[in-house]
Amino acid sequence: MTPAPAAPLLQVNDLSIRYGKGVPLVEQLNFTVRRGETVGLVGESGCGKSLTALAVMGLLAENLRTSSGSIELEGTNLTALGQNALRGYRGNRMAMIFQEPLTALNPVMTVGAQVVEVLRAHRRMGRAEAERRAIELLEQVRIPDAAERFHDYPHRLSGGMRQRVVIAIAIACNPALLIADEPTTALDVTVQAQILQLLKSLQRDADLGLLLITHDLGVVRQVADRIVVMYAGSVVEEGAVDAVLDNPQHPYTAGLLAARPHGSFSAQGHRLADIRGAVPPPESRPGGCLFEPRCAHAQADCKAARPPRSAAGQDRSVRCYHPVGKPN
Amino acid sequence: MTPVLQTNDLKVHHKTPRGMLRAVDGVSIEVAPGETLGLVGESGCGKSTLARCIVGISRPTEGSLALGGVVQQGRRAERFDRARAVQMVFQDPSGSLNPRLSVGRIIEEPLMVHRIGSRMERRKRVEEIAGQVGLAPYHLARYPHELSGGQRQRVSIARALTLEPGLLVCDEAVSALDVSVQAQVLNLFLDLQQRLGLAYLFISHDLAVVRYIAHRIAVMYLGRIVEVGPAEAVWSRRNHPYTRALVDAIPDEMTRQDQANLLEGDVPSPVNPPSGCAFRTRCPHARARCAEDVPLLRDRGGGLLVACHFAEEIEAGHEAADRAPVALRVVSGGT
Amino acid sequence: MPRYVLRRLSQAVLVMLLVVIGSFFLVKMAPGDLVDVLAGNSDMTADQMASLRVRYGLDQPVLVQLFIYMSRLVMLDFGYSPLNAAPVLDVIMGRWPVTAILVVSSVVISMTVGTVLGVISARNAGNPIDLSISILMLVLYATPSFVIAICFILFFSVFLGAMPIAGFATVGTQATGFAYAWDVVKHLAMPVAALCTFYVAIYGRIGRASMLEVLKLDYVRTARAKGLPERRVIYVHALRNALLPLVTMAGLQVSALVGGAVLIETIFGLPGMGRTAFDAVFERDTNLLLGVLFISSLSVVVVNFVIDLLYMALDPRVELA
Amino acid sequence: MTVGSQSLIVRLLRHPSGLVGLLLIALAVGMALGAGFFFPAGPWTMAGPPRLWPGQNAAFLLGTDSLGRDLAAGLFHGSRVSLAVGASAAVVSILIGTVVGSLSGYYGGWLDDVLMRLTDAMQTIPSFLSAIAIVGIVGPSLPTIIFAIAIVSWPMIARLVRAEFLRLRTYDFVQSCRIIGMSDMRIIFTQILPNCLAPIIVASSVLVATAIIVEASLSFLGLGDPNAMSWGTILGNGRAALRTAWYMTAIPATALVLTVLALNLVGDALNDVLNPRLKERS
Repeated sequence: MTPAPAAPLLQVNDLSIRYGKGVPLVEQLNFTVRRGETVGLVGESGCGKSLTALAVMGLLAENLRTSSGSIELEGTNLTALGQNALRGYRGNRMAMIFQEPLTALNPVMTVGAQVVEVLRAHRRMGRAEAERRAIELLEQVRIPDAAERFHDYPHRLSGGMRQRVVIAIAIACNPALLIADEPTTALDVTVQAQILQLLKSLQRDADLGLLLITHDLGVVRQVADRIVVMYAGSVVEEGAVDAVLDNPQHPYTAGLLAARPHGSFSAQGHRLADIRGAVPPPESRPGGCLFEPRCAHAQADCKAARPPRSAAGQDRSVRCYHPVGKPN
Repeated sequence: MTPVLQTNDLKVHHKTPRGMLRAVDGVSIEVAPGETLGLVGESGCGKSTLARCIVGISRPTEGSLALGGVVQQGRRAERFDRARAVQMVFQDPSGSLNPRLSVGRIIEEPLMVHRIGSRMERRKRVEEIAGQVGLAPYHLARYPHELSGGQRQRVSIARALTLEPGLLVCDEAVSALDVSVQAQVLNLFLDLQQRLGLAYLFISHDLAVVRYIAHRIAVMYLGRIVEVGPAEAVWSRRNHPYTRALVDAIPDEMTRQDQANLLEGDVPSPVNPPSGCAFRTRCPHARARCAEDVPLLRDRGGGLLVACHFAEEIEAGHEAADRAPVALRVVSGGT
Repeated sequence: MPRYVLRRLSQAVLVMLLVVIGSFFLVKMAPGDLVDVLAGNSDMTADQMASLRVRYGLDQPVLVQLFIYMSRLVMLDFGYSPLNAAPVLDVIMGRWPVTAILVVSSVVISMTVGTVLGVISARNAGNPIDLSISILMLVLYATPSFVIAICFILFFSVFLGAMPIAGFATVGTQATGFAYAWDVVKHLAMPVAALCTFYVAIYGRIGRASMLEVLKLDYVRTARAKGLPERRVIYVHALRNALLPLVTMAGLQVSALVGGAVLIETIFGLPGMGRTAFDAVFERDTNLLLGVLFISSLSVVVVNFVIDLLYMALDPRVELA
Repeated sequence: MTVGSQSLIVRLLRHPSGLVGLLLIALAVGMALGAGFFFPAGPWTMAGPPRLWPGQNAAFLLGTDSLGRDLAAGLFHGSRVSLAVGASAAVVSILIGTVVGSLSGYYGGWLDDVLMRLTDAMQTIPSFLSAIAIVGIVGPSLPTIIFAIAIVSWPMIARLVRAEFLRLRTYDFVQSCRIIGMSDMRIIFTQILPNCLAPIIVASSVLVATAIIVEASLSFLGLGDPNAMSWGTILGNGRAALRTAWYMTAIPATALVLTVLALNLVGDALNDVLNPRLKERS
């Protein structure tokens, strides 16, 4: 593991996101992404991980807003910037890959034009030069016959190929931060492996900061350096991937790991350790620890107040009054 | 014992503007009472078409299909008997329940269609089944949109159980659920199997899920079964290169692994499949013979059937690779 | 692509066949036939009428008559119009251009104006500009074209005396070239405007809804994530996709406009197809009515076919259908 | 959607355009119901001096026409005919359209092909032209007019219903009904149709509005039922005196426009209230 540089690439401080004036969907979120580092942001549906990504990009829907906290990219507070200034960052210093490659591309524009467009928006490039560069980019994301695919419309390409195009658009202007929101969830497992490998190598080559959002702990283990586990709009545990997954401290992280199907029931006769109940919707989140109603280790004090973020070893924190697992 | 499901060289072909789509192209499978057969494959491999054919939504183009020993003729009059032999649980917990009906009514509907019991008797039965799948009586008055994804899937299961079928076809039944809820539903499936002696045809793209729940696993690629056998044998012996690629592609959350055996490209179109072995275009072991002869399922011992000309070689090579020190494995990519 | 074109073409032929058969039987429902109409205008003996019936094949069974009618159609023979004392084809050819000018200019104007208003409305969704455009749309949408036409006549012709009240051009005009064209424009301005208003409202409403719908889609978010200027996001990424339902609408509109032209041509005394149809109905001139129905349907089918080709050019996905 | 009809009305009343629309419609319906009470002599009686301008004579608030018939009586009685024609034509075309659309969308295949070509053909013949042809040939009477309007309007409903069926047919709950052995007719009527009521209801308000306009247009051209006084009849009568007595045209035209506007407002409100996608977001 490389030693941490002084200023992080992305620093999210106490971020809350609200729907209008209603209850917060995401509350008091803290995490950092350093240069050249892959951070896995993990959680189940409705935990606010995608909202967080959109908030960083400044792409939240109009009825949603960041109500407190800051998002700093390379030392600039993005929440203080207007849409015009943000536009200079988007696609340039930070870029994003979405979950659905089928709908992420404009159906009536050729894939080439969609790559060229981002180059010309942020770089002073002539048409011919941008086209040359776009074909290079398509080659870089390993699209076969890139020069021919350049003229194809998205519907001609398979899901995996379309996701490669989306990645080519994202890396076109050499961003410092790349956010990938469930980039492989819609893909088959063999294609997922190809895309993950591509992301990994791109990240390594360009020293990118990669924020990988996923529900799949396996993906995080394979790709990420650090992990941030979210539950019901809040970070419950974070730290180095191997440390967290080998020895989870928060009962939710431990529960997620145990719930994942492993082995064979007919051979070993073991039942999966499920987590009872379901994630509460934002308006009915408990007042105490968010996980308390579903937690097997809950005690009386868990109901009283949200547990604070407490350090649990080097570069590691957990929000729990009664952490499980071995102390570090 | 008579198998609850037996298909013999079943084919389902559809006409498309670009030619004949061979969604299912000669599948022979068997499910014994109380057994779980897991069916895995990537999107477009024909697993859902096969499921729809088994439950009677679409008709086979060729081949035969027997439920509980009764060969299905595809007549409309069969539909009541078929409904009592096989039911289905779907993937999407929001689309599989009629939004305008209460949960109680949704579960009761099969009994109403089959004119079973009086109103009171049906209501009692609904409550009983709801209890079995872990729904409380107050849930019965709710509407689908008032329930969570996991609860909706329980409603689907309850509805499928009212006619007491011997076989449940589960098409990606846990794929749309979050991991913590997925585990609840998987446990429920196991409980119900033990209590009711149900057989499952458990279809999923997720090999880890199938391995956990199934007694036997069948691997499907472009409309055909390429490997079938006892779950652990399929998982650990991986005689077919496709099975091997599937297993290798699963990101393991327990350990970091090197992904040495990545498949190239995408699944070819089932409208125009490659000659010979359909997998050869992506297979690292493909040779000239693969383009000519269609490999048939061969017995590899221990109940494992594999459709690959070079299964012996691959199994041997696979063992050698597992024995080799990790440092020697080539890490591909990373240019 | 040729495959798709071929399929659309065969569908179009089938539709025309249904139109021919349908309109033939509709006309057959009328009490009395062509000979009765002719006889009504002159003194004819029963013998003369019977021989005329034989001559026009009206003594044959209905299905045979249909077959004769259809085989004549193939030769572009629509028969004779007693009302105009001329072959139906000649009558229609003389009047077709008036309706065509009326309909084409209405489509172009209403589509342009409607789309622009719809896009402006969508971009300002929720604010006073959107609200006032929406209210205007509602009023235009609710006002029948003939009411608008009457209002125009009252205001521009009767009250202001600025516009000619009726006709295609000034009666007995000797003007040629540009002067004649300007005369025609002045005469057609009110009819076209009256015919447009309803469709301006339709395009405006659909355009607004379609634009708002498209702006929510993933690829628009991708475009924003690229850091493109908002103008480019709206006009390059969203607009072209939002236009697709409007193009489909244009196909339906052409048919409705030809129908609407009946009222407008009657009110403004224009010698067009709609007026002709109306007269044919009143005078029970069945050959002429069948001819008008056929030619106007044929025009609609042709225009729709062209619109489909246009749609194909706009949406590369269609080739898959 | 578990909402009963009562709370639907309540929700419509909370919607600004719904409120205005419902009030205007209530007014029109009130006129139709009260016509016999307020004007027992009927609309045809030549009650006063001809060509009275509105306000000229307190007994004839809205004036009289060229034959001295009370315009107010015509307006009240005319609302009966206009609304009745609008509503019944809408009902008939919804029935035809729903049956064609359901069968076409549910079964697909050759049946869909046949029904859709038929629908295409119906939409190809300019609809107002065929309405004129039907009424002109069969003869102007209210049943013929209703039939003519219905016959040219059902294709729109058929397409709408077909599209909904195509969408809903793929839903797993429909497949599930087939798997439990439910008959096709039962699936169509108890499972799919109730789920596409919302767009049909929205379309029906527009349909009533269009039907009212078509009837008025026919009457305006002189193709109305000579024995029934509708708003279109008054409009047609006033046309000859347009230059000198434009109030004869303006009064029924205003009633017509307001009614159509009201129906469209209610349609918009229904769309907002019934649209599940909008509901999810709030």
